[in-house]
Amino acid sequence: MQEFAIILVSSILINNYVLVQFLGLCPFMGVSNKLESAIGMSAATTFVLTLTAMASYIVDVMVLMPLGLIYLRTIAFILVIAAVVQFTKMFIEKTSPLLYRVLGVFLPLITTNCAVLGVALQNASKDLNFMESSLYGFGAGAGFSLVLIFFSAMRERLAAADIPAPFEGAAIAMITAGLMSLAFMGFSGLV
Amino acid sequence: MAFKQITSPHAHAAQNTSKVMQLVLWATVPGLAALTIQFGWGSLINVVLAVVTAVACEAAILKLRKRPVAFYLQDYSAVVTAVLLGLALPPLAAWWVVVVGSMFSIIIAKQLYGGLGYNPFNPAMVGYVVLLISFPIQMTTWITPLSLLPDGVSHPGIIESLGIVFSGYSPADGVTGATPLDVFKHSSGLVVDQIYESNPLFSQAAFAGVGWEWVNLGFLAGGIVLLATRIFTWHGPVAMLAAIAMMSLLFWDGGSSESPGSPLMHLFSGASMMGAFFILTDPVSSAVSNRGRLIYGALIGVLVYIIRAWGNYPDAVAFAVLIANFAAPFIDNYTLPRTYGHTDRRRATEKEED
Amino acid sequence: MIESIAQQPILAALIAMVGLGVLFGALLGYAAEKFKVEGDPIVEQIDELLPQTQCGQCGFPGCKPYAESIASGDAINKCPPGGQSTINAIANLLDVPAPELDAEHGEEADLRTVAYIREDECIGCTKCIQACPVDAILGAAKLMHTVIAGECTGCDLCVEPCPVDCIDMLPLTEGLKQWHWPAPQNQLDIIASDRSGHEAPSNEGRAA
Amino acid sequence: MRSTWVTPGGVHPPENKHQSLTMPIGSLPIPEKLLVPLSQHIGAPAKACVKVGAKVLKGQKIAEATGAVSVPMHAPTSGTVTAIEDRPIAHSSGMSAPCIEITSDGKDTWIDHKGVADFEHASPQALTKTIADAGIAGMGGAGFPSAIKLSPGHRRPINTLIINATECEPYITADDSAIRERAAEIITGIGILSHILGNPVNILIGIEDNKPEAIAALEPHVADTGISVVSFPTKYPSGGEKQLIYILTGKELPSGQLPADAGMVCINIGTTYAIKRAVVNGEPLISRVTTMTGNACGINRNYETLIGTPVSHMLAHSEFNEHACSRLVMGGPMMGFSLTSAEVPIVKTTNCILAPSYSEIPDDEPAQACIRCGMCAEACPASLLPQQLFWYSQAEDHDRLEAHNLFDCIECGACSYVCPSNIPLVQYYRHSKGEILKAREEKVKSDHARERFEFHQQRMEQAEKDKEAKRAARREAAEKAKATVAANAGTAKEGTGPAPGSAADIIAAAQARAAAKQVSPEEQQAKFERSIAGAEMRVQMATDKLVETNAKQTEDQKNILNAALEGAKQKLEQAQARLAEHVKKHSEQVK
Repeated sequence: MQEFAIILVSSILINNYVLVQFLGLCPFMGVSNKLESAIGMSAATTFVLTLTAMASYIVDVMVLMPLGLIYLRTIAFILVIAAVVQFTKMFIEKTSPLLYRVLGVFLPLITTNCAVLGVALQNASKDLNFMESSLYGFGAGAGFSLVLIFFSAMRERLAAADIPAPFEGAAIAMITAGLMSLAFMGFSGLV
Repeated sequence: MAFKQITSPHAHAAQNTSKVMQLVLWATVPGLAALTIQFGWGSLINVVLAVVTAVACEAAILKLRKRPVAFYLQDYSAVVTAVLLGLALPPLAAWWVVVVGSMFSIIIAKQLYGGLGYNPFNPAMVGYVVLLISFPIQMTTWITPLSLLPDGVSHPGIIESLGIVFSGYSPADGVTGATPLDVFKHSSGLVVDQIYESNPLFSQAAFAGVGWEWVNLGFLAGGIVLLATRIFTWHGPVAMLAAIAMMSLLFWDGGSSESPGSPLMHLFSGASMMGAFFILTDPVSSAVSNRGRLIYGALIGVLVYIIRAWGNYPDAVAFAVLIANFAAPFIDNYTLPRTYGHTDRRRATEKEED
Repeated sequence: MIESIAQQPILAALIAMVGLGVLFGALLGYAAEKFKVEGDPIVEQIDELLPQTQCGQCGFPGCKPYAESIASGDAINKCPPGGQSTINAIANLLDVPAPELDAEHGEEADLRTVAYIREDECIGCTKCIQACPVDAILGAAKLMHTVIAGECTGCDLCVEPCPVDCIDMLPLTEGLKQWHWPAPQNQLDIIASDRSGHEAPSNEGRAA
Repeated sequence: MRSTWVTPGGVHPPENKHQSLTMPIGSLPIPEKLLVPLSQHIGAPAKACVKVGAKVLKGQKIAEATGAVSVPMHAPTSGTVTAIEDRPIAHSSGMSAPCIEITSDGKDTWIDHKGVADFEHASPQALTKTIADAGIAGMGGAGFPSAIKLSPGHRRPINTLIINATECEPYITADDSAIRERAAEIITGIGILSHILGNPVNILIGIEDNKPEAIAALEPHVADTGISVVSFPTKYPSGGEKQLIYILTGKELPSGQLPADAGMVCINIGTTYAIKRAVVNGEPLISRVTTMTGNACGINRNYETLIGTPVSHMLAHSEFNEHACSRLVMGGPMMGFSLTSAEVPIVKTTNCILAPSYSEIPDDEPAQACIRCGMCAEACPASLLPQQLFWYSQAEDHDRLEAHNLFDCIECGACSYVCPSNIPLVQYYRHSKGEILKAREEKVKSDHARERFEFHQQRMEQAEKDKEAKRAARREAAEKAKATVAANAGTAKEGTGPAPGSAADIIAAAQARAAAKQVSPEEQQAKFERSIAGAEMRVQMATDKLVETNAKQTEDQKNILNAALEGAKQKLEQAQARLAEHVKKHSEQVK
């Protein structure tokens, strides 16, 4: 039980994918303008992360390892990710057209979100079991969601700030993310 | 006869932002005095150096942005930021540490966001964290409190202190030492009673830790004055202190060797009181509603304790405040007060009332 | 079986990848059937935000067609009657940065206008009636026409066809009912020393 | 002693009420000219029922109520109607609105009037009508027609009548002094209200505890009447209807509802006096108590003022020093609005004219940044978050503003009062409210336009389809006819022969019609000439405008005008070319 708690705390806070490992920055900057779309993106990414962590574990253990094809991990995982993302995309398009529209190109781009591949590869290299892998994937997604949602709420507030013209928009968002990253360093050494 | 068209209300209370800021400055005096008495002239030098740098930076940026410099400097916000940073830095820190921190606070954390009122993070704490991560050695070298100095040794005088600050030599070995929070961080093998007996930091203390208890009492006194003058509400500070007390009580563990310290020790060590009354009460970067401030304060308290107890850093107020700043806009969206005539609280994000 | 395949690395890789591909392909194929989408509900939402003047300044015959065009990726800054506020609203809906109004399609008017026919000059040609997209002009052949002011969207389309140029676009005047306080002037530009003393006319900006 | 409830927030500005209470209610000489605006109340403006030049008597009806929510106006004194036109009125915008100007004849002759002393025997309907005819609208500030509040048809029976004697704004003492001097009449007025409303269980006079003299004046009159005088601690804004209801009953009025929905009626105490005068004495509402105060005036006191008295007349009799006056406010310092001209008249809702000196109410300091200190939220009586509303108002985020309940803001000004950064918060809210209402109105309009456009589209399509169908039918008929002709020709040459309406005939007829339709060349030439004349005129106009503006306007405007001139010139050229072509063609045809 404590094991699982450690995995969660580690993946959400200490090794936060966005602010500590700097993975998945593309959707982090791109979809954080509005709280609503950030929440949608968070849900989608967490879903994809958890599902790919599970699926890639299965593929890894059931197919690649018995066949001695570990060197094919990256390609196989990308295949898994692409399929899961495509599935998610269809699902969202059907259930929430506005969200689909708002997420725009970032939804299919979850495929190339390095956090997703990162989780799958890290899981494989750490020799985690199925439960741990899934939890790790979920934790990574939750960490991503946490900072993305907070960040979008903050960007909504910054929208009305009197920011000097050269720093408006993405520039100040990057600075904010940088400062956040500093703050998250406070979590180092927790586990 | 023609008269001006002016919106109501026509009457105004006599309060103004600059007076509020000045009151905050006066309220730091007991804390500053305690720091100076207990740890020598270093803190005073820090404060002066930080204020000069901050005001200069603020003026330069305002000039650059073609804003009326005098008008904006009059709000004293840069001075407050600098004073808080100066108080937080270790006494006798090298001059460039103070200057870099102060510059970072004003330029990056405040003016890049548009100046007073727009900064999402507490500028003083941004400066502090940047320094802590960049210069860990300088930032964790604390002076030994006055009463624990060996016989015949005293804190450097003001001239000598200036020499130390500007020459960059570190203070003499006998003058620096561990803080109570450091002691607990690095003494995992001992039960609390043993620590209390063996370490003069505790054995000679009145109730929490030599030197630090007075500094914290100083800030507590200043904070109570501010509370009494209704500069801020009680919600944030009380929630934070209560959260620290609860957490330390929960993990007190009967004083075993695993214990991260007693509630009293945590409440009166490090930057607890200063954080509670001077840092998290910074209204710009905190949550806005009273309920939001309760959550915000409690979040800081919990984070402070977690990082102090299990993280790499002995004190954590700055990190906790920044993380809570980050969460504040989100908290605000879900902690609107119930408006007169409405049965339920609303969310800031909802389009139609349920 | 597995072992024998594992002996042949190339074959194993091939089988594994193709197998995975087929598996996921089948899954996606099923999902595509299951989550099929018809129509684009976003058009309605964009159409809601457009001002419905039906003026065609965007280059489309009406607001709905323009909404459809936006939904399929057209620029959102082609609507002068809606102006910046409409652009901002659509940008907000679609979560894209709000561009400035495209001057190619016209400029944003300060005031809403309404068409007015100088009735003694009207020759009753019915051309404007045919041009009006919202049927706001009353009249019949050889009889003078008049505009129902409340229905007029100020689209300008009736002005061009009129052979005797008897249609004016008059600005709608703001009455007491429409009046509301203007936003306070941004005082950042005011230098403090300009305002000390009672003589300074410090509130001109606000009164304006 | 009834228990009272405490509202959240509120402020305690200096009261400054003593200045105007040193003297009893006075009266002013009748001004030479009085100006009666047609809209002094919430609802539709009244419609003038006198003509310019008409002689009127004091109390004579000069404007009729229009529609359900409206009140009539009466002549405040006898004299002649000298103008009915737009004049600046008491409104924050400083704009003009229709007014009736009466030039006084100095005689102040009343029209015949008669009241009902034993109102207990009159029917509530008759009394309500008397009140409506007397033109009484709420005199506390909003000006809601009183008769409507008293009319039956409430969804619930009224069980509580609240008389608002709070007068929580600083400086204003109109109600206070009226109670001190006219307590008996006011109690009679409350009796009338109670009778109309079917004797509600609770009749409460809500009054702040800073008016002990007024409370003492009321006490002897309320004994044995079932009316309770409830005093409560002074705090601004206790006098807001919603606030007062909460203070007295502990009930919150749900957002968007009227007191009547909760079985309550809330009437200002000044209004009860006016109702008493209307019912018992038969006098319409033509005067009211107005406080004249502020250090820019040598005399601070309450006056019984005729409706329509110009503010300047009042100032002239109060030792007013224009140079000492920092601003001129109608109403109190918290919610009153500034007047841009002193010529505006006193209206039914004017409880105070405030002419403060610079030391009393200095010019506004420039606004500093909002630091979200939260003092505004502490002061807000509606538990809003003014600092967030300000933030979103600046960002023009209407969704967020509505989610933060902007429309529950009563604009009391407590937030601006306490703001340490001197931000004109209330103006931001008013602006945003106005913008949101405008957007809503435009939304309704655009929805309507969409509907009409879609109908138009449909109609055009239908017409097109009908035409197509007709064409198809005609083609079919023609083919059939042809077939018949061919068949006839083939089978029986001596047969009936082609029908009279054969294809050739139809074509000929159509040609004739077309010829008839074509305008004669002369007419066409005339048309071209007309359009040339029009175009010439436009060129002339554009040139004039350009010359006129050349001197003072900016480059941009010049460019626009230049472009307009170019366009006009082009049109002229086109028209000339067309005419030339036409003339050529026509002359060729003639040849």
